[in-house]
Amino acid sequence: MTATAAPVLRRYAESVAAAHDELTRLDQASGDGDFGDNLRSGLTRVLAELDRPGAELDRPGAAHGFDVAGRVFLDEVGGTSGPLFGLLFTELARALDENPDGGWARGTAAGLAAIQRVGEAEVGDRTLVDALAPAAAELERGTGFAAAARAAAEGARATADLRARRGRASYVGERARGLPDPGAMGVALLFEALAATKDPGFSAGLC
Amino acid sequence: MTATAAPVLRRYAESVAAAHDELTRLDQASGDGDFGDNLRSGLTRVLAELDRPGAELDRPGAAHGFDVAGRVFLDEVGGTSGPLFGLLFTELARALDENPDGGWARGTAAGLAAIQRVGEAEVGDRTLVDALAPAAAELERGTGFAAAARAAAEGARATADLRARRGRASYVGERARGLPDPGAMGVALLFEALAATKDPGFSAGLC
Amino acid sequence: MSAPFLPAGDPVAPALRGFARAHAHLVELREDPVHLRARERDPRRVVGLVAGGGSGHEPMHAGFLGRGMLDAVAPGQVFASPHNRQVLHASLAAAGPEGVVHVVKNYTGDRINFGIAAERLRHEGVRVGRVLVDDDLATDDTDSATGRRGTGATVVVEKLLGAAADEGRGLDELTALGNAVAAASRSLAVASRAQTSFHTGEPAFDLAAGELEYGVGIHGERAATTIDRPPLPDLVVRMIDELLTGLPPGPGELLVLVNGMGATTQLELYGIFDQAAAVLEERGLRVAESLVGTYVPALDMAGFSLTLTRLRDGWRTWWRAPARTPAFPVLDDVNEEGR
Amino acid sequence: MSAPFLPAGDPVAPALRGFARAHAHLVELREDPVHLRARERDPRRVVGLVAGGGSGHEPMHAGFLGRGMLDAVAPGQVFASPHNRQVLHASLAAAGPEGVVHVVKNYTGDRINFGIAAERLRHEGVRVGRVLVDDDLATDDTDSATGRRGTGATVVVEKLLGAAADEGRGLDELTALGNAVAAASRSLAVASRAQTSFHTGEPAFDLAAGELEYGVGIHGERAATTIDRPPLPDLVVRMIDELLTGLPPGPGELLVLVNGMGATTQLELYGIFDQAAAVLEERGLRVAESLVGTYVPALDMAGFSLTLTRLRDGWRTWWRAPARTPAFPVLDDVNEEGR
Ligand SMILES: Nc1ncnc2c1ncn2[C@@H]1O[C@H](COP(=O)(O)OP(=O)(O)O)[C@@H](O)[C@H]1O
Ligand SMILES: Nc1ncnc2c1ncn2[C@@H]1O[C@H](COP(=O)(O)OP(=O)(O)O)[C@@H](O)[C@H]1O
Ligand SMILES: [Mg+2]
Ligand SMILES: [Mg+2]
Ligand SMILES: [Mg+2]
Ligand SMILES: [Mg+2]
Repeated sequence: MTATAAPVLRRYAESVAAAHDELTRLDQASGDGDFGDNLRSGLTRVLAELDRPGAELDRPGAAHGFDVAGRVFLDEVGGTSGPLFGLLFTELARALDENPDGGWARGTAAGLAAIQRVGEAEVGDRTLVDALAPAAAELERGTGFAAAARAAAEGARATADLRARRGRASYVGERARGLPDPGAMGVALLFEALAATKDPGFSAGLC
Repeated sequence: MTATAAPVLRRYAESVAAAHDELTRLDQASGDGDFGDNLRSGLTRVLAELDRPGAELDRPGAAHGFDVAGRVFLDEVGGTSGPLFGLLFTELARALDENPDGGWARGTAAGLAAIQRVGEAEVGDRTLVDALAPAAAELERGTGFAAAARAAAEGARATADLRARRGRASYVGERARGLPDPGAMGVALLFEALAATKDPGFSAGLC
Repeated sequence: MSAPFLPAGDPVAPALRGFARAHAHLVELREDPVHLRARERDPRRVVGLVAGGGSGHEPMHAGFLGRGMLDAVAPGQVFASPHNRQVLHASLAAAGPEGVVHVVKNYTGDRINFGIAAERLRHEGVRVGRVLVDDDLATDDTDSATGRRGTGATVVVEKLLGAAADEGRGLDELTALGNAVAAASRSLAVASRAQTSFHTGEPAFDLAAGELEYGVGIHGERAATTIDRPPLPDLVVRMIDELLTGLPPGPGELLVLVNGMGATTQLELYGIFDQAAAVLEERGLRVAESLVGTYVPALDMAGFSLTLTRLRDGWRTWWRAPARTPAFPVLDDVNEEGR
Repeated sequence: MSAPFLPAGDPVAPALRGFARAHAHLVELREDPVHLRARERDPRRVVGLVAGGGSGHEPMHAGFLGRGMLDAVAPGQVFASPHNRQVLHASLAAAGPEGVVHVVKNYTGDRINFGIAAERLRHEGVRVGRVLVDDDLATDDTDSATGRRGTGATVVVEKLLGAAADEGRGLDELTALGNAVAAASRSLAVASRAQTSFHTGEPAFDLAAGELEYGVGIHGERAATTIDRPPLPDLVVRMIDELLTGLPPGPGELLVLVNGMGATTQLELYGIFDQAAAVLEERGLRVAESLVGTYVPALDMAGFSLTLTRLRDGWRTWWRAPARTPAFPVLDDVNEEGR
């Protein structure tokens, strides 16, 4: 399975822009309402760098785009989620650099590990880990991008029934129940974009 | 002219007790209302020391009583006025010790000087100096205790027309006008007590 | 209406400029990303000490920059974690040959941002130890994965670590020491008035006269309980007894920190200390060391916190070791030092 | 309802006990009459430095006891002058072979009680010099015999006098120096909220949101004027320009003190300092030295004061000379000192 980063990021940016208001609403219910802004503005900056004249030539290959995204999200994006996405992008870039084909599974697993090392969230804590972990598991098993995207979407939707034990949402207790976790939705959108880059007709039916 | 301290202080304590409420009222109008308490409690402590068995024997003579009063008022009486009265009593004690007859004039003058050195008030600033200075002047001229007492009373009464330039009363501006300065009334009562000790029928018509 | 004397917009940047200017002999402010560095450093130190967190708790942390305490600090916006890039650069500025120790107060944002910075530092070959300060007894709830908040004990951790680092101790030893100090410390805070919200200029929450937030945090969140304000002696007894129950067993020699939450006067704080010391001695404990003042406030909240640390062998010496910082007071003994 | 965290009855005695306990290595509390003494003293000092005044302004004065600053302090009740007997005994505890210098803030009660103590000391053969601090521009009214109040400049006077006394200077020289420092200083204070009355637990006076007392004192008296709170930059410009108009002419090198009135955060104070320094430099003056913090508060009033002192030759060295006190910060330069 192969896919290069830049088209995935472009598609991801489009669907995040479309989902911005919904993501904002979700973070208002469980947090401070900035998640949609954080993610959209990060991706906008990434695309701006990718679209810089000559940028495509700087470092061609499967990983290109994710290294930019990793740096931008680690260095410039705020909120709890910004740098966590940065860790994921960095690990994807590293893995795709080593192995443009098998890199997706390896990179997602390494990103998940880094995010869990740093954020200390387990599956079930109502965080983006609840979308990322099932996607990583599908990729590991080699069931393909569409399966991974469906697993991520399923994991994200299921957070609606969880009480948050990590992040700002843990302070509001039961109040957020019924709506899914915004960060998990953001991760699900990434894997949907990945699957749709391979198969333009694909949809995980997220927003 | 001679008079010993103890009977003067006893008589003074009586008239201050009688005037306590009026002195309190005056200090309420121009200050913080504690003048009556300060003066009365100081004199009560002085009499308690004088009445201690054997105390009369400790140091007989014209000055005895004023040395006790000086120490008590300097060491234990609060407010601005307490220690100022202490300075006056100390100087009276010193002068009467040296000269039981002429000591009153000398002591009053020295007390006035110390009070002015420390308190920096001039005649006309609406303080106890306005009663003490005319009394000192009469004693200096040798016109007798009754004249001194009348001069002090006159000076005290006249403070009703003055705007305070010293002490707490200076903060209330015009508001205190119409009523005399409590400290000046307190000084006038002292000289009335002195004159009445010589001539039990004497009254300066103060309260 | 904003807070009375904060500039519109970014209140942190001008304060940092003023701070760096006023203490130019002790600290240096660096931009992009914003962090501060101590100018002086014991030559024996092989590990850099880095702290950081939201602003609004001054003098913590930047006031403890300097010889004998911290090497670099990453200040966030008011009550907001610093960015991981600030922590990264502060750490690079501070790192010794054996790496850096991060002093992290236990808040999700701080943990994550320091954690990410640590990942990046390790990629760059810099060793990182983490000391997690989690002393707030009011959040000692086994149900929650977030754990106890970090508050007043941070000052104690930073002081002891600083003195130990000056003796040339290594990364693992310092990390263990810092975590041991945090583990031996518990704090409890009360407030009679919320801090002024930076955004509205009004109190961040309402409290009736005579009410007290019991177990309040340092970020303007309300406490779990609001009580009728008891007379001061009863309040101090209650707080001390709860702290002694929450504190893990250990030596009976204590360090007591009476910390102002912002608007509390020294008259109050020293009176509370007098009271607290008396209660502790009644309980058979010894108040061996103390610190009284506004060291970890929540902006201008009216209230105070008590921190107790059980002192192990050698900690007193580190506590009293001289520190040359903008805010830590003179504690070394004249007679021992004879400077 | 009393102030939240003050004991009923006498709030000063417990605070003094706590203070003396917390700083036992630096100060000693003596009873009957109450006064405090520094434990350490430069052996070259031939004149004792004594200060005092009402309580509620901590850390002033007791926080400045110690080597390099004050030898003894007489604390009164809240906002009330100490008794002359306290000043007498503090002076006897402090007197050097050449006597004592009294640092007196210009309030009638303080003047009288220090004056009476001075009379008594002279009777006992102790020489006394008086430094009168009267820096408050808001009370610069030629109509009043009471003169300007003494406020923030007291810290500057006490620091410079302390360093000069440590050089073995005599009574007259120190008295002249202290009065010269006071004469070269002017202060101005503003408040956005009154301090909590110790008796009622309520603000001592009411101010609407957005109002500012302009020229407020440190004893809870209202200012002569209440203004609509201008944006911070405009406020600082106005205060600085009035101070520069009120300040007697002299050298263009300034010491700037940004002082918190009690409830004002360091975020605010350092931001104000940044602003003030910029305005002064625009006016062609040099900010050579500074001090930023809560040094002369009025209990928990929300507000700040600015003090400017024109620095004469040698004053900077005295300002930076090390002081070992509970509250004065580290100012000496690393590179010059190399401790
Ligand atoms: N400890 C954690 N581990 C993993 N993800 C987390 C953690 N804490 C929060 N998140 C994710 O971050 C998302 C919120 O991101 P964002 O709004 O940027 O953060 P903030 O709460 O700082 O505003 C949450 O929906 C959740 O998915
Ligand atoms: N500077 C001064 N010199 C002389 N007398 C003064 C001075 N200031 C105040 N007084 C006297 O003190 C009196 C008030 O005394 P008291 O009530 O004890 O003082 P306080 O104002 O401290 O409560 C005034 O009525 C006035 O006569
Ligand atoms: Mg958010
Ligand atoms: Mg946020
Ligand atoms: Mg009175
Ligand atoms: Mg009074």
